[in-house]
Amino acid sequence: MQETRRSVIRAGGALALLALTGTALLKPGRAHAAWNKSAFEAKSAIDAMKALGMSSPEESRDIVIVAPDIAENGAVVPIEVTSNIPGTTSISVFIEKNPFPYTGTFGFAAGSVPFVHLRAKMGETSPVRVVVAAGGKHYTSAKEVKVTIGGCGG
Amino acid sequence: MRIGTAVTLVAVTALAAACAGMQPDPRADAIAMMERDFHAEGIAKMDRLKEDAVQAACNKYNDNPPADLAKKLQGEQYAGVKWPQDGNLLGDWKSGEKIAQNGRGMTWRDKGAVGGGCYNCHQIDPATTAFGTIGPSLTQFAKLRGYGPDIQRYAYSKIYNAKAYTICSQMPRFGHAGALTEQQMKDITALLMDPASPVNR
Amino acid sequence: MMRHALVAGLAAAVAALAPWMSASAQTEDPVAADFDKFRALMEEANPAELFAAKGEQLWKTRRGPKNASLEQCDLGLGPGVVKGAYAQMPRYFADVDKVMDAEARIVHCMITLQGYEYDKLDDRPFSSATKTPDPVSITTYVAEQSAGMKFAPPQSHPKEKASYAIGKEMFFYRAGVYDFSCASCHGVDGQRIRTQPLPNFTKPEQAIRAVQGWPGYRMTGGVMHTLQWRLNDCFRQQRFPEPDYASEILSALLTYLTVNAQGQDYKGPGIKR
Amino acid sequence: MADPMKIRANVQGDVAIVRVLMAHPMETGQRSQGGKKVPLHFIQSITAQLNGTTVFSADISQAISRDPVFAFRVKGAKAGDKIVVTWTDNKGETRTDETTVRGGS
Repeated sequence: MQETRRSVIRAGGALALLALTGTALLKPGRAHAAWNKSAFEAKSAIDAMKALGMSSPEESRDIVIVAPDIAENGAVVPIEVTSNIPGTTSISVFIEKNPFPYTGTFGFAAGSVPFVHLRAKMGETSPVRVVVAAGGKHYTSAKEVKVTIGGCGG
Repeated sequence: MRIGTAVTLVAVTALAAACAGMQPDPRADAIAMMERDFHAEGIAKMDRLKEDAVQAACNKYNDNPPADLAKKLQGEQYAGVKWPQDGNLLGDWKSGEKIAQNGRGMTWRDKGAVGGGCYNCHQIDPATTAFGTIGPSLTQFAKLRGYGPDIQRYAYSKIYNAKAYTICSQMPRFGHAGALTEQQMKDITALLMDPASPVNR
Repeated sequence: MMRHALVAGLAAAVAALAPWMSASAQTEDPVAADFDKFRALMEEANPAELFAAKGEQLWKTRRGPKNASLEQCDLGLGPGVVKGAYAQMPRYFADVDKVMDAEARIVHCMITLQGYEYDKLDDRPFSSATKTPDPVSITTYVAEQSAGMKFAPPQSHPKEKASYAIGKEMFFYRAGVYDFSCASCHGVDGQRIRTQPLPNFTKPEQAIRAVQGWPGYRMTGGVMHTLQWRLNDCFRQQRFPEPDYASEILSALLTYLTVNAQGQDYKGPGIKR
Repeated sequence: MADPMKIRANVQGDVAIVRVLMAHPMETGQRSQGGKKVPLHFIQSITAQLNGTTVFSADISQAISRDPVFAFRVKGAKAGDKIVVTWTDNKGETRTDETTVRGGS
């Protein structure tokens, strides 16, 4: 059952990918693929990466992730990612322990620097995984962010 | 309702102002203004703004009333401690830990008291790392002081009414205020006094 | 004076008796430093700006039963002068013969100039996930126009001095079911409630923390809150009855806190936990 | 209609730092209000153009915080250049705002 559903999703992904070539032509404004529903609805980072065609990315030290060791508040966790990998076209962020880990893809074109600052919700302590697309290959790095329940009640 | 209050208070303020004309009295002005500018909300009624004898002494003397007054008031507060009928002061320390962790209760959003909020101010079980420092650490409470009936009575009555020992203590009078039940206070006493409690291990 | 000596003595005694206390306060510092670092990063682009922009629009738009803008509202520096006004409040206003803080004054202007009713503004004055009340946005705008300026609430009028004195009494007034005053939590150095550090608002260098960062964008719930909300929530946790929105007693307490922080830079609307 | 964005773009050296603030509830579909679940409502896509050419784009989930904030950097932007940002949410609502790149640090 699950297998079937997955293949359907995968097929959907493939269709979306096909469709994207068309939309990309129609909408010159986009620097990367269309909003990938199956990736965003995946319950694990691995499934989301598969849906995005990012299988087995290579570990890289050229990805710099700036995020707090301990988040002051899980509702707003600042995350900054810089890729020092030449030819970077996109940065994708996955918060592994969130119910839907895939948080977003940020595409760079026409002279924009491969850097992004974003703020995300984190339900619990989790690795923040980043996947960078560059020169047709994928690279990855991760940083753990602790989320504690603070405050004193009352 | 509000208008009525406002009118009365204009009178009060006018009176206060008249007196203040002779001698500035910010304390009287502040109390009059509070009476006018606060309103009852939920269980938090306006009577909460009225000082009792202990609060009045602490407010008047900047938390440092004359020794004889302090002694007299402390005696009265101690005399008001209601001891458990069954004579047993120790409840269940595990339940006590939960009550100590819970800081909710008695605000205008609450229906009554829920917890003691002990960790807001005290370190207790060393395994609980989120603790405040307004009060002293209670880790090893009975191990340091002894497990005997006198210390049990001290612990119970201190929770019941901290002002029985230190008249202007920052600690609430949980029993006196009706904020914790007898069973809850027994459970917290057990958390401090039970040899099996992590506090004493 | 006596209170300070007593409190200092107590703190010293506690520190001497419990060396672990200062040690544990120190181990907490890297976390606090990390929080500060990321707070600064977030302040570079603070959603509070969205509320300030909305507030500016509200300030300049003809609204209310009288179809007037707030551009004739006198925040103490003359009708319509917004720049620097927030940092110089609370202050005395002759037209009402009393001291008002920024939000109280804005509410007053909405009533007198635009014809709104206090009872409606007072109904639900604090932001929720679904609604940000107009005075909150307007206060955020007015506050933003004092960013980078020094707190300088005037203390020349007798009523301003009286307001400070009343605010101070309020600060130390112990009452209610738990015998708390503002000073129970904010009258001693170096303490914390659970994991939250508690600044001592009786000291100038710490009093700034009472007023800095407000109005603040609260990460919890993602809503904008002003000092009116903060004081309201303090009194709730103090187990007091509820203070009236934008009332004189709150202006007095804000006078006490702001005067204690005077001369220090206001950074503008902030981000709060 | 959605509230306007706040966009700031400042040149530092040969790079313009662009900061964008968006007013949006970013509802996760998990939050309850008055006993009812607040439906999923979040920005899905963002594009940014410099003088008409797309330089930055994003596809995001509901895990982005309420009132989203993004920053990115564009090489070769000069004072006076135009930055246009557009977002679209899952209900099809969209908003476009622009700013002029400012010089100095």
